[in-house]
Amino acid sequence: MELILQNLISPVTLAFALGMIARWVRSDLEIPSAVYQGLSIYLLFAIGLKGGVSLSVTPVRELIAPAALTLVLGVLTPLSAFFFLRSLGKLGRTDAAATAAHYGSVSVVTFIAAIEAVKISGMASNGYLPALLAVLEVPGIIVGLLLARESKGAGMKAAIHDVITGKSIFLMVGGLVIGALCGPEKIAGVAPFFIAPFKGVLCIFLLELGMVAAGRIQDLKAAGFRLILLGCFLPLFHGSIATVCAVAVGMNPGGAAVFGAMVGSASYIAAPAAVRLALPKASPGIYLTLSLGVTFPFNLALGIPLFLYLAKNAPKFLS
Amino acid sequence: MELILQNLISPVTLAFALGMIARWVRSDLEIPSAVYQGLSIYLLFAIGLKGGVSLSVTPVRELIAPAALTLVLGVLTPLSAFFFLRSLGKLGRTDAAATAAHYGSVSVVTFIAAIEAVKISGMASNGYLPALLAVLEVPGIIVGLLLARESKGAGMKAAIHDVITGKSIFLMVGGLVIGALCGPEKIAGVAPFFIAPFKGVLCIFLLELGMVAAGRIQDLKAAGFRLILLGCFLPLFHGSIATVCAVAVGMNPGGAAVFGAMVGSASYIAAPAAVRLALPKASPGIYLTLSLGVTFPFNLALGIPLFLYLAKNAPKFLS
Amino acid sequence: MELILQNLISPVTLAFALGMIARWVRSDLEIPSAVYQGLSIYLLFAIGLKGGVSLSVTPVRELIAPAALTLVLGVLTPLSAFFFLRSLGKLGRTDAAATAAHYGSVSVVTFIAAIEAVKISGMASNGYLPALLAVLEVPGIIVGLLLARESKGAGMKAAIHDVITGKSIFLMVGGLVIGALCGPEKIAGVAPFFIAPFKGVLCIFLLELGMVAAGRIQDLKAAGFRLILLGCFLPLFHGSIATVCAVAVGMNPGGAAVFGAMVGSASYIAAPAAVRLALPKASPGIYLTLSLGVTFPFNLALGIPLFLYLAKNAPKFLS
Amino acid sequence: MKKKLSLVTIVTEGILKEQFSELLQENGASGFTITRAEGQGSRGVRARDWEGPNLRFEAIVSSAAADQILAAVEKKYFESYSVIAWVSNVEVVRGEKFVGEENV
Amino acid sequence: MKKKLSLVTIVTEGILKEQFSELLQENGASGFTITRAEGQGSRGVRARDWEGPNLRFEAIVSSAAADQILAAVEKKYFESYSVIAWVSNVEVVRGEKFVGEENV
Amino acid sequence: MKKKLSLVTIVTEGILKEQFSELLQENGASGFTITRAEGQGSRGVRARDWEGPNLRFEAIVSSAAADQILAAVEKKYFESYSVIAWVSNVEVVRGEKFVGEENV
Ligand SMILES: Nc1ncnc2c1ncn2[C@@H]1O[C@H](COP(=O)(O)O)[C@@H](O)[C@H]1O
Ligand SMILES: Nc1ncnc2c1ncn2[C@@H]1O[C@H](COP(=O)(O)O)[C@@H](O)[C@H]1O
Ligand SMILES: Nc1ncnc2c1ncn2[C@@H]1O[C@H](COP(=O)(O)O)[C@@H](O)[C@H]1O
Ligand code: NA
Ligand code: NA
Ligand code: NA
Repeated sequence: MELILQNLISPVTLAFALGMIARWVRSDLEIPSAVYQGLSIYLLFAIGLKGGVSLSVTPVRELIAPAALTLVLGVLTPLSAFFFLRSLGKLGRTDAAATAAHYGSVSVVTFIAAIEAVKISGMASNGYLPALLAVLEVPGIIVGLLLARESKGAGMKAAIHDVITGKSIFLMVGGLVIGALCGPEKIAGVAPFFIAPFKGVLCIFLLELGMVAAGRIQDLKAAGFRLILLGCFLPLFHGSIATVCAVAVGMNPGGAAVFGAMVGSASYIAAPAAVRLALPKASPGIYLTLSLGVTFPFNLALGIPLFLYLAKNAPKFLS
Repeated sequence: MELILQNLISPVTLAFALGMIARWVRSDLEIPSAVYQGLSIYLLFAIGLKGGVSLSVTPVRELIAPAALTLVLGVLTPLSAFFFLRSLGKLGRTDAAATAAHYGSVSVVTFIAAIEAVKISGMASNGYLPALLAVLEVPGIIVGLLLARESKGAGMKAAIHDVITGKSIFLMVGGLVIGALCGPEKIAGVAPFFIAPFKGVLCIFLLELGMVAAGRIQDLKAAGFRLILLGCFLPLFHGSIATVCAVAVGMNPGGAAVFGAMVGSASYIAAPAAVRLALPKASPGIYLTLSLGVTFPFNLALGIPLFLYLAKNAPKFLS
Repeated sequence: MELILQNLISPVTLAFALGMIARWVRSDLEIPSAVYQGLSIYLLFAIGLKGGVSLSVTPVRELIAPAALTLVLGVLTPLSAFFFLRSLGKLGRTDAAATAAHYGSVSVVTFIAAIEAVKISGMASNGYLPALLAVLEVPGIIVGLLLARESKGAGMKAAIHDVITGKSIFLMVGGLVIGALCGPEKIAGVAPFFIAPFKGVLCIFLLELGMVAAGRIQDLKAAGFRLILLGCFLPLFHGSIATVCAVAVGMNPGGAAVFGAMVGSASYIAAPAAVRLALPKASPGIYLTLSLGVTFPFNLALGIPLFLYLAKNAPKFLS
Repeated sequence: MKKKLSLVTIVTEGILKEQFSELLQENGASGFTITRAEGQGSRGVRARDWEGPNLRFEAIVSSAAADQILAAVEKKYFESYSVIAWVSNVEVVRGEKFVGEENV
Repeated sequence: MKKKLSLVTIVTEGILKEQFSELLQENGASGFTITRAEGQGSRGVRARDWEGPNLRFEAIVSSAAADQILAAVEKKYFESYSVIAWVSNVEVVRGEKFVGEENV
Repeated sequence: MKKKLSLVTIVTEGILKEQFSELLQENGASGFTITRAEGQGSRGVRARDWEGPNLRFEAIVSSAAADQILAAVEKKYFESYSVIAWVSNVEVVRGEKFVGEENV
């Protein structure tokens, strides 16, 4: 409970809430679209850089198990999401596949919120997590698109090209490579821009995200009760499994919790763009509402503290 | 004199002058409107945050007198401005009321310039001033609109809703609440974005404001000599009274000077938007020219040093 | 060799490369034009400020020789460029003059990259260099326009007015004056915005520049082999002469290398705008391709390390 | 099948975004497109305040709705605000999208 | 000499920028102009994702090309994407610039 | 009362903002609206320099003024700059605002 409150009362989370309120009181607040795009570019590139730097100081051997686990879960979570969305959620093939692509990929902001929560809780984390984030971003989307079995051959190839060269992935991977090549000393020169103000920039970004999410929440009714439940169950299910596995492959408890939040999260930056292009018949009213309107706030409020709790106590169960 | 020069030769004031020069030499310099809006969002939210943090560490008892004084002056200054604009300024009811709304509200940038001047002068200030700023922003506008007696009933209610949910007030109050909830430790994480670069961002903002003000100054002739005089008299009059009252209720001399500058200033962000919507027949050529073209530069150059001088010496007179 | 690699593996250079790759893999990455303009305003104003501050602490006597040298080279380099572009490059008068204007002026980003390279190499530099940058920016453009002999009288006067009040020069000179008036202490207040994050902002700017340059490189074939060679020869020729002269007038080796890079560089911010207005018949396919597609990357990769090497060893030859 | 309809274009102050969005929808527009614009007119260049630049609304509507929109704009806004509006004839495919089922 | 041509305007989702640029060029447009737009339509206000706002394409083309473009848009995009398109008559100078030499 | 007038649209390089603003006013436009645009044309995609993107000017003018504007654009700019321009027929209310008192 204490953990939950600690997590909720932070500038980042409150900025998200402020954005939602802005919509509800019908404020004329608006983040100009150019500014929003500028912020996105900044955040993705910065997170890549950070991950790259930490990669450059992590021995490869230490990385193998976590990276393998990430890949495996990146393939399994969209399958599991697809299964539940079809069976319990009663979605059609295309909508289920589109939504599964979102749950297979990852929400960068949830990841960052988890990192912060771990910092506040004082638990030890793992420096290479941003690299895993980049690894986790892509496969889920591709599996999701394959599940739709709609676009084949050239269409599928084009879709995969679009996902990989899409600006979100491109910037994050680009930042990762630059960070890894430069290492900590050379990145120090750009740290006052890319590292120190990062969390502040995130506040403004979340202000906008809150506004968008508030619009989405109005669509919840249309989505139906079953889907809302799934939007809470899927992150719990995927995230808990991921947390426990992470502890099992030797990650620090803090790192395992972040890993759980990552795997449990649903993308709302990279995946929607890819899905809109490749599966135009899938309804954004379903996949965006679930990922941004249900799963994201759920993780912020409940998911992250839970994964923290689990990570702290998993070692006992495991041994 | 020394004080005046000290005040004028600062990056912030000179950026304003540079903006004016840009217009006069017909440079093609332009701040893209998306950037300008981004900067405004940043500045208002940041100032709110700062105020909120200082609120969170100020005992309530210390706040009561200054807050009450702020409210009283927030109601009286538009009335006094209305009186002078009608009698000496010979303005019609609507124009006088519209302009009074501006003088009743407050200019955030004047406030910040005053804070800086106090810092340079080495006098002690009060941490809770940004909170007073938020308190002072709204009532003056509402009194001004009421003075116009134009829009009644539903119209007035809509106007007040627009003022309060208008993005300026919304962001500042939102920041205030977040700052107060989070307190200094949690805000420290976003300080490298919201606190440290603040003054630099303000420079770019003032560059733009200088360009707009230069355009306004060309309208001075149309405004007439009487109004220009009033644009200098009103800040002096309101500001001096406010400074003395602030000293009387026990604010530090530096804080009292800032308070004087606040009360003496005229809004050109929140008020114009509200007035344009609620009193469309009032002429922006009058209210914007006075607040941005006369009172703002007057306060920067003369008002602030004067209030500083007054605040330093008021204790003697009072005792 | 070591120097070259050291120079190439930096966040700034790699961001430029990432931008080029973005175009080649046909990523949908785009920097919104408002953001790009905002970044340009920031960078030019910041570099001016920095130069102004260093001016304010440099004795005038120390400045005379370097400033005179800068002026002389600012007039000579466009003449020399014009000569080579006409004779070896076989360009028509207008195209040669337009291109000469670019080589006479200076690339701000090359300048900054050189400053960084010197910092990494540990050599001593000179604080007043940003002031020389401002001096070097203008004359080359004017000489270039005069060489075209196209626009005379009023046309020429208007063109010179446009160059001087053009936003690039205006912002840089404006920043310079403000920096010089305020001096180091007052600028300290805005340093967390204008100084510390500078290199990081530059990364994003170079990302965009890389994308533009990649487009330009596709035009290389059209430009022809002779011109490409000239795009490598001119910076070498101008830069080496400038480096040696700088050592001769007593600049530090690091400063001399930066000076060489400056003089050797070709403008792609101020000059293209002026040339487009004053010499509309000159082909951007030639001048932009040479300055941004050939000379800029050439200087980043080979020019700067070479001037560093030369500056280190020139004293021996000279004595 | 192509269908002849009217394109109403309105340029007005940024601050009126909400109001014009409602005005269009109340007077029969099934949707509209907004672009940011800057302008110069008989009132001189306006100070750009935080409300941002002008907005340029476009709506494809039936010719009756176009008249109705123009009349509403004229009545409520012409006197006190910076507004200009014009109508032109256009052809669309899928005309039923724009005029409601009843009057296609 | 003024020449009568068609102006095709298309408003669509930002994500389709590349695809519509190609579609226009493949169907006879010698060029096009894009402005960023925001909009409201029958599908309700869309969440703004990173793909940015709507785009508004304009292309001056021959009347045959206009028909061809509309047909292509209708066939490929109307069903699954947010797209609207209209055509109007305009007059240009230098008409040969827009329609290719063969059919001026 | 509705009045028939001409709508002149010009798309040109951002650097010419000042010049086209003057050109329009000198040739009888009582005002104009500018939107930022991006474009592709016969000269290929232009490098975006700091001058920003293309600008799209719109002016409601009398049909005589429209001809005059097109002629001026053709004479001064077509050869050396990226410019395209077209005219269409529109109807406005309050026509006197756009054409000066003398010729309403
Ligand atoms: N003749 C015109 N043609 C096109 N747009 C115009 C014209 N006159 C005015 N405008 C636009 O309408 C806005 C308001 O005009 P005004 O009320 O005359 O100041 C201006 O800022 C322009 O964007
Ligand atoms: N009647 C209309 N007039 C002008 N633009 C429209 C209209 N209807 C829709 N639009 C534009 O087309 C986009 C997609 O519309 P829709 O597919 O109906 O959601 C909207 O976001 C608007 O920009
Ligand atoms: N056929 C066309 N339709 C609409 N806009 C065009 C067309 N051709 C060119 N343009 C616009 O005019 C600008 C200059 O064209 P150009 O001079 O052909 O490169 C382009 O960047 C486009 O914005
Ligand atoms: Na996931
Ligand atoms: Na006041
Ligand atoms: Na040079």
